Amino acid sequence: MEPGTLSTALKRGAIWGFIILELIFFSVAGKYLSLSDKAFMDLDNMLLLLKQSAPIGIIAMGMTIVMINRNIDLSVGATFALSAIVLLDSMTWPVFAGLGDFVIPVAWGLALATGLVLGALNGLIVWKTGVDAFIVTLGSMLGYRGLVFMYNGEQPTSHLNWTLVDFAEADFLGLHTPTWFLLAVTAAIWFLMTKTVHGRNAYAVGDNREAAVNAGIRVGPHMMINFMITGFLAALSAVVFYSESGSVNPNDGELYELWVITAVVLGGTKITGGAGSVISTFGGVLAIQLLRKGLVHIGANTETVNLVIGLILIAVLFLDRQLNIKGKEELKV
Amino acid sequence: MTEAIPALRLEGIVKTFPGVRALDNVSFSVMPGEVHALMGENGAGKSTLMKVLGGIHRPDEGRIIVNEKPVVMTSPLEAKAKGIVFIHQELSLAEELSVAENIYLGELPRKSFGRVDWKTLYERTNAILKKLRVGFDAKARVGDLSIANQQMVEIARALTVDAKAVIFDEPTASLTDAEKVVLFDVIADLKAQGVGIIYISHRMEEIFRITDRISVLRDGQYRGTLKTAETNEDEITQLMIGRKLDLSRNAIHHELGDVALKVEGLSCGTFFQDISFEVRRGEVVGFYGLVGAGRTEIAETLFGLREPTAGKIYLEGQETRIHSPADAIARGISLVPEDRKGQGLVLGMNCRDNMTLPQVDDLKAGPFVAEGSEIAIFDQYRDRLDIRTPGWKQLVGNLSGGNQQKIVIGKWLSMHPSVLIVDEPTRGIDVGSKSEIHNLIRDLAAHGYAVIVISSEMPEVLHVSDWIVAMFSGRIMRTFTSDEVTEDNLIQAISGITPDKAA
Amino acid sequence: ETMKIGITQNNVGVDSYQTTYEKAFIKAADANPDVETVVLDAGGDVARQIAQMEDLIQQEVDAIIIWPTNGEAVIPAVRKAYKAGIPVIVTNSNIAEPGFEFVKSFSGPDNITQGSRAAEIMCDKFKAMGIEDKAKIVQISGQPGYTTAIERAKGFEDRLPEVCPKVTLMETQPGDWNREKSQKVMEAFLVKYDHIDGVYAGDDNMGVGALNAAKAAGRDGIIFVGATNFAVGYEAMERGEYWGSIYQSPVDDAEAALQTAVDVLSGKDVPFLNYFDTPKITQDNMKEFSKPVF
Amino acid sequence: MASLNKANIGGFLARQGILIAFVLFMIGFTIANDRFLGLDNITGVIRSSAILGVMALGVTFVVISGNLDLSVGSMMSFSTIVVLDLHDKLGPSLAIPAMFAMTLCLGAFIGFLVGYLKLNSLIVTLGMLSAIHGLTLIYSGGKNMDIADKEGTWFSVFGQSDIVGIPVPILMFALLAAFLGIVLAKTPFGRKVYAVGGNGVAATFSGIRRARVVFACYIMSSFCVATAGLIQASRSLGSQNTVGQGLELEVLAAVILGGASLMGGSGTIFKTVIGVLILGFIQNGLLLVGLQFYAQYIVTWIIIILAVWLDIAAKRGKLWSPIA
Ligand SMILES: Nc1ncnc2c1ncn2[C@@H]1O[C@H](COP(=O)(O)OP(=O)(O)OP(=O)(O)O)[C@@H](O)[C@H]1O
Ligand SMILES: Nc1ncnc2c1ncn2[C@@H]1O[C@H](COP(=O)(O)OP(=O)(O)OP(=O)(O)O)[C@@H](O)[C@H]1O
Ligand SMILES: [Mg+2]
Ligand SMILES: [Mg+2]
Repeated sequence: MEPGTLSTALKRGAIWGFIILELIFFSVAGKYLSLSDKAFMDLDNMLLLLKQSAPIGIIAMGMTIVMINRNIDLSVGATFALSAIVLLDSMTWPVFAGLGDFVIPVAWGLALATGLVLGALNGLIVWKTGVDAFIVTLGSMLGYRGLVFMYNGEQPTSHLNWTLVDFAEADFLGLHTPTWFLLAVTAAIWFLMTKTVHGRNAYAVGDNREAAVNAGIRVGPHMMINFMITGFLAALSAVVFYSESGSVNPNDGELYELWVITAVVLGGTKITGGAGSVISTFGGVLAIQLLRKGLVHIGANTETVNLVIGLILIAVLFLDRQLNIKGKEELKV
Repeated sequence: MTEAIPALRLEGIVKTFPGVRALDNVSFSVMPGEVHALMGENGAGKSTLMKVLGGIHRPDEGRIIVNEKPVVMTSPLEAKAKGIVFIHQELSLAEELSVAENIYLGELPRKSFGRVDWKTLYERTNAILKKLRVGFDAKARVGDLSIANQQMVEIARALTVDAKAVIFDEPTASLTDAEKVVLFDVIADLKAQGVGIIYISHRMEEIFRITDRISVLRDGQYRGTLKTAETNEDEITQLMIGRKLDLSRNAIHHELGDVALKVEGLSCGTFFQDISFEVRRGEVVGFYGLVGAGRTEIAETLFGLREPTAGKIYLEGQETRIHSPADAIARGISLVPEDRKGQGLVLGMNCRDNMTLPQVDDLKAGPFVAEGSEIAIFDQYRDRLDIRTPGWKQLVGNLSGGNQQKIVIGKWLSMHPSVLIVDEPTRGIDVGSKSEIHNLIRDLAAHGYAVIVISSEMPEVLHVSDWIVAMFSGRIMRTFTSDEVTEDNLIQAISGITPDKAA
Repeated sequence: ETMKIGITQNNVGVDSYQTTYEKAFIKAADANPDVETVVLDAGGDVARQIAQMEDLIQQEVDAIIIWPTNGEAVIPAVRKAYKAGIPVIVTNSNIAEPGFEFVKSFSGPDNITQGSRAAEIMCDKFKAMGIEDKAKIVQISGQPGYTTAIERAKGFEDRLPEVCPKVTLMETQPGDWNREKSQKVMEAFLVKYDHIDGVYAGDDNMGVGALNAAKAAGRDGIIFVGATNFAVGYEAMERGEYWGSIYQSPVDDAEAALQTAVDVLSGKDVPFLNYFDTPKITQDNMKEFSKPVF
Repeated sequence: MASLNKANIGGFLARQGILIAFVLFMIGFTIANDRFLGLDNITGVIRSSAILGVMALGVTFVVISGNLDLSVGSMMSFSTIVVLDLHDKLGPSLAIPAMFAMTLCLGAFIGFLVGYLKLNSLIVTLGMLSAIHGLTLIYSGGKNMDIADKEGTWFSVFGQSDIVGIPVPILMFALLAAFLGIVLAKTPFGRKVYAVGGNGVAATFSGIRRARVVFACYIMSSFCVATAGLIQASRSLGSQNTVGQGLELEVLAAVILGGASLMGGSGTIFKTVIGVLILGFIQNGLLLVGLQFYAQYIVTWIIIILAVWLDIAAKRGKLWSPIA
C-alpha cells in the first residue's frame, strides 16, 4: 500500500463516518433526552431530512464548482431572494393574465433566468476586471440585496398559487418534490465534474490558474459559466422552495452563503481550489442538516446550536489537517 | 519543404513595463527544422520576447509573422492554434490532476455531451511517455512527481500537437543528465520533422551541443545572430555581456579554521539517513547528487525547517538543536533556498525590504526600523552582486529571474553567517553572474565562512568545492577531495555505484 | 391524558421580548400537569420554520403554536398541519388572510390597534402642547418584512391623519428592532431636519436609541412614542425623557397562546381573533403599570 | 516631477480613484443637501463611524497578514454585553479590564487556531461567528443588557463625552489609528506582517515566526473589537445581543475599499481610515438626500468593485483583465 492511501481513504470517507456518528449519537441521546415518541432514525424523519436539505443542498452544488475553481460566491443568498421575488411576482403580471396555470412554467423560467443573469454578472465582473471573486460577490451580495429591497420596499412579496403548492408538496415514489430536485442536481453536477471536459478544466483552473491560461483554456468564460451555474442553482433552489411557501421576505436567504460554504467545506472541498467532490458536498449538506435537526431533537436551544455548529466546523478543519500531516519530519511552513 | 521561408519571424518588437524597456526593437526569425538558441544575461528580455510570441504579452510595437502572414497573438490559445508550443521557464502544471490531464490541458479529447474520452487520452499519453522513457504513467498525480519528472511532463506537451515552432525556456534547469539526453533526443526528433525550435538556456555546453544558430539579446536589444558551428563561447559571452570573462578558478590560498559545523548520524524520515560530515571555516563543501537524493532536505533540517529523526548537529563544537529558521539564523546559519519564488522572496515587496527581512529585528532605531541602514545594506549588495534594478523601491516580482536570485543571495550574505548553505545558487543565472557568484563563494570561504553548496550542475560543484559529498537516495555514497574527484567516479557515486560495492 | 403542544417561535434571543416570552411559555407549560411541550425556534429563518412545522407534524403533536417569521410564507405549512388534523394557533403576529381557514385561533396583540393607539398618544400630547397644527414627526419602523413592523406602521400611518390631520410625517426609515441602528437613523434625521416634534418608533428599544441620539445632539423637547414597553423605555419615561408607549407583556402573550391551545384541545369555544389587551402607557398613567421585566 | 503624459494621468486617476470618487460624492451630497457639510454632521458621521473604524483597524492587520476575520461582529456583541453585565456586578473600573481580558482570550483562541494550527481563517472565523454568538446568548440568557444607574456612572465618558470639543469616540479612533498606523508602517513587527501576508513560506525561510505574527494580528484585532465594544456599551449604556451582527461584512468592506488585498501583503491603516469614512459619509449622505437605506447597498456594491478594480488596473497598467 502506498503511504497516504489510508489517510486518503479516511479523508474521502470522513464525512460519511461523521454522518454515521451523528445518527448513532442522536438516536441514543434522543432516547433519553427527546420528548418525541418517535425515534430519530424513523424513515419519515429521514425523508423529511432529505427534503429539508434541498434549499441549501441545491445551492451547495453550485458553490462546490466555484470553490473548486478557486472562486467563491457570497451572493447566492441574495440571488436566491431576488429569483424568488421574480418567481412570485411574475405570476401576478397582467401580461400573463390569460395563461391560467400555464403561468407557472413561465414564472419558473423567468426566475431561473434571473439567477442565470445575476450569476453571469458576477462572472463577467470577475472575468473582465480581474477583481477577486470574494470581493466581487461580497459587493453583489449587498447590491443584489439592495435590488431585492428596491423591488417591493420592505414588504414581503407574496403569491399563493395552490396548484404550485400542491406540486411542490407532492411526493413521488416516497420522495418529496424538493428531494427529487436535490438528487437530480447532485447527479447532474457530479456528471459535469467527473465526466466532462468542462468539469476537468474546472479542477485545472482552480489548481493553477496560470497554467490553465497558458494551456489555452479560456479561463474567463469558463469561470463565468460556473458563476452562471451557481446563480442558476440558487434560483432553482428558490423555485423549489418558494413554490411551496409562496411568500418571500426581503431578507430571506441572508446567511445562506455561510451555511452553504460550511456544507461545502465539511464535504472536503478545499478553499484553496483544485480539489473537491460533489458527492462529499452532498454528505456535507446532510451532515449539517442532521446536526441541526439532531440538536433540536435532543432539546438543545438556539444558542447551543450556534455554539456547537461553529465549533464542529473548526473541529472538522482541524481533523482534516491532522489527517494531512505526514509526520514530524514534514517541512515546517 | 520551402527552405527559405522562416517558420516564424518577429519584427521590431518593443515591449515596455512600468519603468523598464524590456524589449527594444527586437527582430528575430526561426527556420523550420532549426534549433535556434536565444541567449542573454538575466533580464535581457528572453522570456519576455517568448511571452510576446506565445500570446501572453501584447507587444507595444512590432509584428509577428507566421508563414509569411502577419498575425496578432491575443492569447495563448491563439498561439497554440497557430502551432506555437511554449514550454515555460517556471513549471506551469496543475498538481492535483493526472499526468495525462496536464499534458492535454486545454485540449482534452472529447466524446458526446462534452465528456472526456479517457481511453484516447491515456493511450495517447502513454505513447508520449514511452518516447520520453520516464518511469511514471499517465494516471499518476502530478503533485506526487519529483520536480524533474514534472519538468518532463511539461516537455511532453511539446509532443501533443503538430507544432510549427516549440519554445523551450530553460527546460534543463532541474533535469538530470539522463533526462537531458532524452530531452535532446526529443528535440532532434522535432527538428527532423521540420519543427522550428527556440531554445533558451544559460548552459553553454548544451547550446553548443544541440543548436544551429544563436541569437543574443542584451538589455532588451538585439545583438546579432551567429552560426553555432562558426563561433565559440568567448564570442557569445562577449556579445552577451560586452566584455571577456575570466572563468579560471580564483586560487586564493588560505588557512582552514576550526570545524564550524559537524553532523553525526543525522536522519530524517525517509528523506535521508545516517548523514555525517564536517565543514571547517574557510572550506567549501559541494553536495552533488540526482534530484531527489535528499540534499535539499539536509539543508532544510540544518536550517530548522525539519525535525531530524536521529543524529546530532554540532556548531563550533557545541551540540545544538535547531527547531526553527529563527534558531538557525541566531546561530549564524544562512540558507539560500532552492525555490526562489516560493521560499526566497516576497514578490510583492520591494527589493530593499526583501534583502533585509531576516535582520529586520536587529536594524532598529528605537522601536522603528532603521530605513537608512537598510538602504545602505541594499546599495552595498546591489553593487557587489551587480543587481539590475531601477532602485530599491522596485518590487522584486518585476525583476528578471536571475536578478531575483541575486537578491536572495544578497539577503543571506548580508547576515554575515558563519555557515552559509546555498541550494542551487545559480539555477537560471547567466554566465557572467554565475562566475561572479562562484567567485563570491570562494571569497566568502577565504574570509573564514564555512560554505555548503548544493548543486545539480557538475561543473559548478567541481569548480567551487574544496571537497565533494556524493549522495544517492538519501545516503552519502562517498566523499571526494578536489584532487581525487573525476567526472566518472562522481557519476558512478551518485548513481549508487561505489568502488567498494562495485568491486 | 396529557396534551402535547409544539411551538415554533420566530427568533429567540434577538431581543428580550422573545426571550422572556419563551421563558414564560415554558414556565406556564411546566405549571400545567396536563401539558407537554416541544419548544422550537426558527431563528428568523422561514425555511427553518417550515421545516420545524413539518417536524412537529411528523412527531404527531396534538397542537401547534406558531409565531410566524413571515405571515404568508408559512401558510402552506399551516395547511399541512390542518390536513394532518392538527390544530394550529398563531401567536404574537398573525398570518395573512388566505391562511385563516387553516388556523384555529390567533392569540396576541392587535398590532394595527397598537399603531393607532400610538398615533392617538402622540396626537393627544401635541394637542396638550398646542402644536397639533404644525407638528412634524419622523418614524423609525421595525425590521423590514416582519408583519408586526408592517402592521404597526400601517396602524400609525392610517390613524394619525384621522386624529391629527395637520401633523406631517416627514420620513420613515427602518431601525431593524435595533437600538444602535435606530440611533444612527435618528442622527441623520436630526441633521436633516431642524425641527422635529415627535418620533414614533416601532418599539421602545428603537425609541430609546433615537432618544440617545437626540440627547447627544442636545435637541430637547421631542416627543418620543414607542411600542412594546421595554424596561429601558419605562425608565426613560420615569426620567421624563420619553413620553409614551404601548404596554405589552410577553408573559401575557405567552400565557395567552398556551391557554388558547389548551382551550382548543379541550374543545372549548375560542374566538378566532383572541387579542389580549395592550393598553396605552404614558408618563401620566405609568404608575398603574409595573416595570417591565425585560 | 514626472512629466504628465497620458499614462501618468491615467495611473494617477486610477490610484487615487477612490479618493476622487469620495470627493465627487461629497460634492454631490453637499449640493443636494446643504447640511451635509455642516460641522455637526461631519462630527456626527465620524463619531458614529468610530465603532466600525476601530474594528477595521484591527482587521486591517489580519487582512494584511493574509487572513480574514469574520468573527468581529459577533465578538463585538460579546464585548458589549459582557462589559454592560459586569458594570453593575463589579463596577466599571473592574468591568473594563475584565471584558478586555475575555475578548482577548477569544482573539487568542482564533489566533492559536489560525496561527499555530494553521487552519484556514475564513472557515475558522466563520465558525467563531456562530460560536461566539451562541456564547453571547448563553452569557446573557438572551436578554438585553442594561446598566441600572444610567445617570450616575462615569462609564459613559467613552461614548458620550467630549474632550476639548472632540467627542471621545473620535479621539479614541484617531489615537488608535495613529498608533497602529505607525506600528504597521514603521516597526519591525509591521514589516513582518507584510512579509507573512505577502509570502508566508518565504517569511518562514527568513526566520520570521509566522505563527507568532498571525497570532499577534488576531490579538490586535480582538483588542480593537474590545475597544469598539467599550465605545458601543458606553454610548448606549444598554444593548441587545445582536448589536454587532453583520458588522463583520461592513468592516471588511471598509478595509477592501481602503485597498487592502485579500491575498495579503498590501494595505495601510491610513487607507482603511479613508475606507471607513467613505462608507460612513455615503450612508449618511444617502439618508440625508432621503434615499431609503437600501440605496446604500447598491452604492456600496458599485463603489467597492470600482475601487478595487481601479486599484488593480493601475497596478497591472491595464484596465481590463488580461485573462482570455
Ligand atoms: N511583468 C513585468 N513587470 C515589470 N517588469 C517586468 C515584467 N516582466 C519582466 N520584466 C522586466 O523585463 C526585463 C526582461 O525580463 P525577462 O524575464 O524577459 O528576462 P530574461 O532574459 O528571461 O532573464 P532570465 O535569464 O533571468 O530569465 C527585466 O528587466 C524584468 O525585470
Ligand atoms: N518520488 C517522489 N515523490 C514525491 N516527491 C518527490 C519524489 N522524489 C522527490 N520528491 C520531491 O522532489 C523534491 C526534490 O527532491 P529533493 O529536494 O530531495 O532532491 P535534492 O537532492 O535536493 O535535489 P535538488 O535539490 O536537485 O532538487 C523534494 O521536495 C522531494 O520531496
Ligand atoms: Mg527568463
Ligand atoms: Mg533540492
